[in-house]
Amino acid sequence: MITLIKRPTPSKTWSWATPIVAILATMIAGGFLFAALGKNPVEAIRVIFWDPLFGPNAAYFRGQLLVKAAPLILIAAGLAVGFRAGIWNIGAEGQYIIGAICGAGLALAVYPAESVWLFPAMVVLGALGGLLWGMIPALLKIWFNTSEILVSLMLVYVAQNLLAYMAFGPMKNPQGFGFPGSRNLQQYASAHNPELIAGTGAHWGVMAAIVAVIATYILMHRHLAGFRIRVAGEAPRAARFAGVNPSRLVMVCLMLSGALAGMAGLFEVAGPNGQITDGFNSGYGFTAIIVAFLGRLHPIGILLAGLLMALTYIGGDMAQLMLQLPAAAIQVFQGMLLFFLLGFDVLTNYRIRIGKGAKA
Amino acid sequence: MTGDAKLLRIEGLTKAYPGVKANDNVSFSIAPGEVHALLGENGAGKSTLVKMIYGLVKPDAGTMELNGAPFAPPEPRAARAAGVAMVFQHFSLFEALNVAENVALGMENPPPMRELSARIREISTTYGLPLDPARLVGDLSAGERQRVEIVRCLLQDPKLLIMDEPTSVLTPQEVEILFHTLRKLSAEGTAILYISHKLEEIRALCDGATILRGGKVVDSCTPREKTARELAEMMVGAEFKSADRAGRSLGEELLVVEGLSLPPMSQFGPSLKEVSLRLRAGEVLGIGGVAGNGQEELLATLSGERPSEPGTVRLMGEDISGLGPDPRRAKGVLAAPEERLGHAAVPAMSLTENALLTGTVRKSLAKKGFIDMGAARRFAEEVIAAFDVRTPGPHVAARALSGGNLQKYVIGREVLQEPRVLVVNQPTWGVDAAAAASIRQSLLDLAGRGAAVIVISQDLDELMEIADNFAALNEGRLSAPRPTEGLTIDEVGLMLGGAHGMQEAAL
Amino acid sequence: MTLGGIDIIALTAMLMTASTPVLLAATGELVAEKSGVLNLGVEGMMIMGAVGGFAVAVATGNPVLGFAAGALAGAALALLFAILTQVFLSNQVGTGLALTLFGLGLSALIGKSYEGIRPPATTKLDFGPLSELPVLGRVLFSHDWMVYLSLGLVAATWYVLNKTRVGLVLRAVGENHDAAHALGYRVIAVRIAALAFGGALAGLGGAYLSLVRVPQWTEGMTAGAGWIALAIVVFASWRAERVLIGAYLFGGITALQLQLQAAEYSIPVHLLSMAPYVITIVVLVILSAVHRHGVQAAPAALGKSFHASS
Amino acid sequence: EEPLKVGFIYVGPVGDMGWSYQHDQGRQAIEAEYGDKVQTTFMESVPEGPDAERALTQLALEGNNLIFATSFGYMDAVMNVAAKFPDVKFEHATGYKTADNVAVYDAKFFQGRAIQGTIAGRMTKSNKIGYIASFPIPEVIQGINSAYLHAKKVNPDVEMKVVWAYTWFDPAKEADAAAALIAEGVDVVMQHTDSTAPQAKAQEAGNVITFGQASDMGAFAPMPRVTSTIDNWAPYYVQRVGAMLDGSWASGATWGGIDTGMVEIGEISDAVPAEVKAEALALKDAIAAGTYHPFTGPLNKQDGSAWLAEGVTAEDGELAGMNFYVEGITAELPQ
Ligand SMILES: Nc1ncnc2c1ncn2[C@@H]1O[C@H](COP(=O)(O)OP(=O)(O)OP(=O)(O)O)[C@@H](O)[C@H]1O
Ligand SMILES: Nc1ncnc2c1ncn2[C@@H]1O[C@H](COP(=O)(O)OP(=O)(O)OP(=O)(O)O)[C@@H](O)[C@H]1O
Ligand SMILES: [Mg+2]
Ligand SMILES: [Mg+2]
Repeated sequence: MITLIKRPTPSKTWSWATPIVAILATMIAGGFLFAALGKNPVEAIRVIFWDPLFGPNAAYFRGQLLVKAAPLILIAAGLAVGFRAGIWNIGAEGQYIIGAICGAGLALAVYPAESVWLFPAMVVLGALGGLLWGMIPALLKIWFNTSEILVSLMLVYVAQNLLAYMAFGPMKNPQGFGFPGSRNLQQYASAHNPELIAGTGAHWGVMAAIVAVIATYILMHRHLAGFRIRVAGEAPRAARFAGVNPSRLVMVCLMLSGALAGMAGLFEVAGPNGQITDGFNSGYGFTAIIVAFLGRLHPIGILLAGLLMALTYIGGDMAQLMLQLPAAAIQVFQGMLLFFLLGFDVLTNYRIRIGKGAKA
Repeated sequence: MTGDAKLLRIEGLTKAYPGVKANDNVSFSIAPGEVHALLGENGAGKSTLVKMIYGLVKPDAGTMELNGAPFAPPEPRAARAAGVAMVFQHFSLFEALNVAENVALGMENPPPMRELSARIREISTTYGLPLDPARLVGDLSAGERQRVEIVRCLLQDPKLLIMDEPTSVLTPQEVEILFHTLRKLSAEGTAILYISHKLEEIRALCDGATILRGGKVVDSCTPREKTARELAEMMVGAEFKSADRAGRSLGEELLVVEGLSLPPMSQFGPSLKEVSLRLRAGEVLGIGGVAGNGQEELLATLSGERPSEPGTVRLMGEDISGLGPDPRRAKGVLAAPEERLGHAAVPAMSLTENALLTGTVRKSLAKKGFIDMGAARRFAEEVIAAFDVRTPGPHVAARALSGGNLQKYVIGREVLQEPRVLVVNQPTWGVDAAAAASIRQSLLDLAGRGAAVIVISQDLDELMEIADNFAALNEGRLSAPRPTEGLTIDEVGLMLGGAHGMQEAAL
Repeated sequence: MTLGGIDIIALTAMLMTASTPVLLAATGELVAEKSGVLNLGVEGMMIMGAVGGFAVAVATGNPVLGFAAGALAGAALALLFAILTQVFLSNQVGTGLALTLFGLGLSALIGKSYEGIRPPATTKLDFGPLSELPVLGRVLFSHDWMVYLSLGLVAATWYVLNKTRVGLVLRAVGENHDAAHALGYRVIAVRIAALAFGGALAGLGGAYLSLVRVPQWTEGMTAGAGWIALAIVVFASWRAERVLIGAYLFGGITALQLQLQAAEYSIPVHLLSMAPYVITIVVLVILSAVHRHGVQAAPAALGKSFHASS
Repeated sequence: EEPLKVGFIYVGPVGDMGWSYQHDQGRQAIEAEYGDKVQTTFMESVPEGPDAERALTQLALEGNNLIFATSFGYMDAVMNVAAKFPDVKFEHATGYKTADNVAVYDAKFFQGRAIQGTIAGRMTKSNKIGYIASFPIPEVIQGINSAYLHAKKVNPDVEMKVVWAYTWFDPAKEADAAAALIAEGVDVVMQHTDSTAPQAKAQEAGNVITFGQASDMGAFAPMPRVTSTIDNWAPYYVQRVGAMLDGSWASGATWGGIDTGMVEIGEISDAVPAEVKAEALALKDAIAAGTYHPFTGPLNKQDGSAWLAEGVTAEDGELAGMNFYVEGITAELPQ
């Protein structure tokens, strides 16, 4: 018989140890999965976790790790602030799309004019686009008490259709022989979000992600505003008592997460992706929700979780290539990682008693 | 106490929680028809004991006998089947369900809804506790809610009825009606196990009492033969002093509320209607009334959680109606809400963090918005020391404190900020006598230092003890304040708006 | 019967088939949420039902067994969620998202060998002359038995939730788990059962997708239907009868969107594709505005973990 | 001797039974043809964009000498990676950008549509033909125009209804689109999407015919699938790998049709009347022999303006950017 006994205060030790235990457990369970698929489990784990970091072509993959993790971290950092306050923005994917459309829209409108101000203006516009898209569920929640979870989610589908419309219509590359997709911003110097140091993968989005982690850390753990956001999530009435205006909180959280998601979209469209296409969004907005939870809604945790998640993507691709492990197996593996992380989290808040006398 | 006539006999019940023996070798017995009190400080183990009788908690050691047969209910279902019914300290009701559904949930084999509704009507009128089976519980007043709990028990013809702090939410008239019902039941042979911190009530109602301290039985007595003070001293095991009101003089007018109206805050909440009051420096204004008549709403508008129409709230002539909580704190208007966990304090956060909740404006716990954790911890330690909050330290989460200790912390946090006006709601709700006395004294001392204090409470004895003036809040309306001196409990009862539709005929 | 070039009867008959998977999943999720658990993994449970149902139907040649297997597969995944959230008290939002990811991956793995195969046909009920009736014949008497079963399940869910003791206990647990626990109800057990039921219905919905609606197995074939099911539960303000309306309305708008195209209305396709989502938002706003001071719709304990402290 | 390493990236899962499946068939044909001399690997479900760029880089870093990128959306990623790995040869399907080490290839699917259109025009009783289109891109528009022109040629009363699904592969959506078309009274459903969902819907409806797309979809023969246009990449892949092996690989643009085997016409089923079948086969032979071009003037654009004069055939370059309907189609082309 297993009994859980609530700890009066969460255990600091376990909050650091659980992720490690969970990752080890995932490796073991994943090993069984890979073995069942007829692959050498040790080799598979090595290819996923070791090779991208220290394998033969690690220099390239370490850079790619940043490229892949940056949007996840940037979006998750914003989402976590809202989640801490109990405001569930599930629609970062939509805000990401709108940010990209707005920012890229500016570049495409002024093409081929070159100016050092273009890229900064695109960043601002991208953030603004995401912010406004995030404001829709906020306003509806404030005015009509509509669930922000659903409105933000529905707006993802709306944004996706808008994206398709743009890719096939107004933003279609006029020199693209009728094929969908905008001009490639990688070939437009003023609008391009380039690799800042060749070979590192670090572009402006990576910088922004690091800044976002530091800024949200200061906000949430050093500043009164963040403290109040946390209070709002833990005990909404106490937050009101402390002077938090719930409507403003909803606005701020959704606008912040929207703006960061929008920026992530812009950095992506101007950098690694290059163009507005109907398949431009590749689920970063949804994966970021998982990253936020993996990181326990803590900025540093999110930084690590984003890198871990990116590692499983890149390592997963490598495993697919080297071992012909099916893409779906990697997805299962990621799912298991999440389960273990979320499940073992119980150790932080509860003591486990096993055996006789445990049933009280 | 011997003989075969005993209904329930308890021998050596023991229950340990990590770090504390909630019950330590507890033995006592109840005869049929007896009204028996369980007395003790907060955390003495009363609730734990009755939860074991009701099958919610399993004892580590000890035995129970019901009607001479061994009794060890594995779950509440079994206890109910054996004829044990319980009204909980914290209501076990479902707001979104109607009365009949709530009753059905507390029964083993409820009849079909239509029949059940008829029986609820019937039984509730017989006992003078009228109820409409179709109403949502969320729409009911606290007194009515308790009727639901009681009717739920009565429908099962219990042999033993357990009531854990049932009167804290009732008007004096409602208490009278409840006692009338209980006496009737006891006359019919039902034994009643009664827990309350209100010692006068115990004296009026109970035939016997068992006193717990630190989980052990320390004494037993016949309450009628003791004074309330003697009972309190038996519980605490020490001498007891009552509040000292000396050394206060009323000064200038600090707070004026005029024509304050507010729509309901929640789906089931009441509205405030044309509330007016005047408060002078050094004054303690007691506001009585049954919970759910606008107390929370009044506190919320005074604290700034719910700003009101311009001109309705003025502090020393300045209109503060539109200000939020922090600007009001800056001007010296502080508050301590009733609900400790989740309103006055954040359960999962440490006491240090909870100090930040209200202390940043007057105690400079933050600089330019950046938190000074050291200052916050020092403030928390100051509160802990000054108010004798029993806790390992300021790093402990609020939820890990007992109710009484958290209440002392919450009141202390506001009092130590030296407010000009302090509004408190239910400052001693469910708090044991010793802790309650020290909280009351701290409020009086604050007024003695020239602050104005509004105490909203359902405990009329408490208000009579510390308030200079008394006003009653009933269905969102505030009566004109009257000096407490010379005010009788009957008059107060009438100010509170009677018994809320209970049938006087049943008395 | 046509209206503005749209065949209303055909549209209605079509939307009933098209809506069935979402209707089933939403009904299951309704029950889970009524017990106070928010399971965002509907998509994962649906797709597991789709692959499980398909595999068994193909292996046995019997679609009925396929549907049973789909329900089992969905319930199995729901139990995984139940163990994590109810026993190990993990965060429900995070676990639900993980469940979706896991279900999508696992189904794709299992389904590898079922790609490109045709499942055995699910029979249409033969109502004889009834199906020849004008209008009603097409709309009411032209479907396979699962459509009727799904309607029956909605009715049964409504009945059980509102008229029986089981339903009462379930609602009580979802309203106030501490009170339910104090009265001696097994909160965790009730929730696990509700989750399993929800998973079974989601699995059934998935199986309908792979066995009737499409019918074939392909990776990721649920294509967001699980999310729509979640939206419909809120849309329906947690009432079984409104789930039916919501699911049919959503299915109807989706079907109409394609019919308008076929009827050569020159409305931009993307606007039409957005329509179901925009309309869902609009209806949500209207409902929320109407209910602003009315009965609170969501179960009060929704999404909160329960841990018996005594 | 080191084997030649050949890598593939697919946009969908290999089990989609359509586009990616057919490319994987081509990969398997390489292995069958060259055995130990080649070693192939693939990555499936690679999203377009940076993930594709990484996957291509990964393949190049792993030492693949020839890499097939099998989706239009990989175009810029291919160009970027090709620039970084000048020694690696790239083959990009359906794109238009080439480099010294990047070749492009595509198939003239509209040739198959001409045959489908002929059969459709002959067999429709309601004179309404439905077309489930994926995305408004030249390849798809060529198909719609070709199918319409040839149906119209044999049946002047024919009407064409187009539903844009905006997906290459979404069985549920395709099923809905087919159902919507059938509700509009069509008895022929053509599709430029890859799942068999429309086939299943047509089967349910009873008297509706369909055509296999990308793969043969033979499971639905003889009815509703009466024939199919199969993407057969195997001949091209085998030939290009052969060129690598003998050192003759060179960049270029290949647009193969029925003649090269890249477009294959599936078995015409017995549901098609013998004389229609004969007509269709004759058309196929004429196209294969190069004596007939599906876009031969006189042809007007939808707005009535002249496009091709009498006897003039469309240039490949012009077709590659086709963004208009031909005269007679009443629907509006999404822009
Ligand atoms: N679930 C629990 N886990 C751990 N300790 C507990 C638990 N419940 C009670 N206790 C301990 O048992 C002691 C007795 O608690 P109990 O609730 O029975 O007190 P009480 O006499 O009812 O107090 P009050 O007058 O405040 O209601 C408490 O002081 C507490 O330390
Ligand atoms: N679930 C629990 N786990 C650990 N300790 C608990 C738990 N519940 C209660 N306690 C302990 O019990 C003590 C008293 O708790 P309890 O809730 O009984 O307080 P109380 O004095 O009875 O207050 P109240 O009158 O408000 O009920 C606290 O010190 C707390 O540490
Ligand atoms: Mg207690
Ligand atoms: Mg108690």
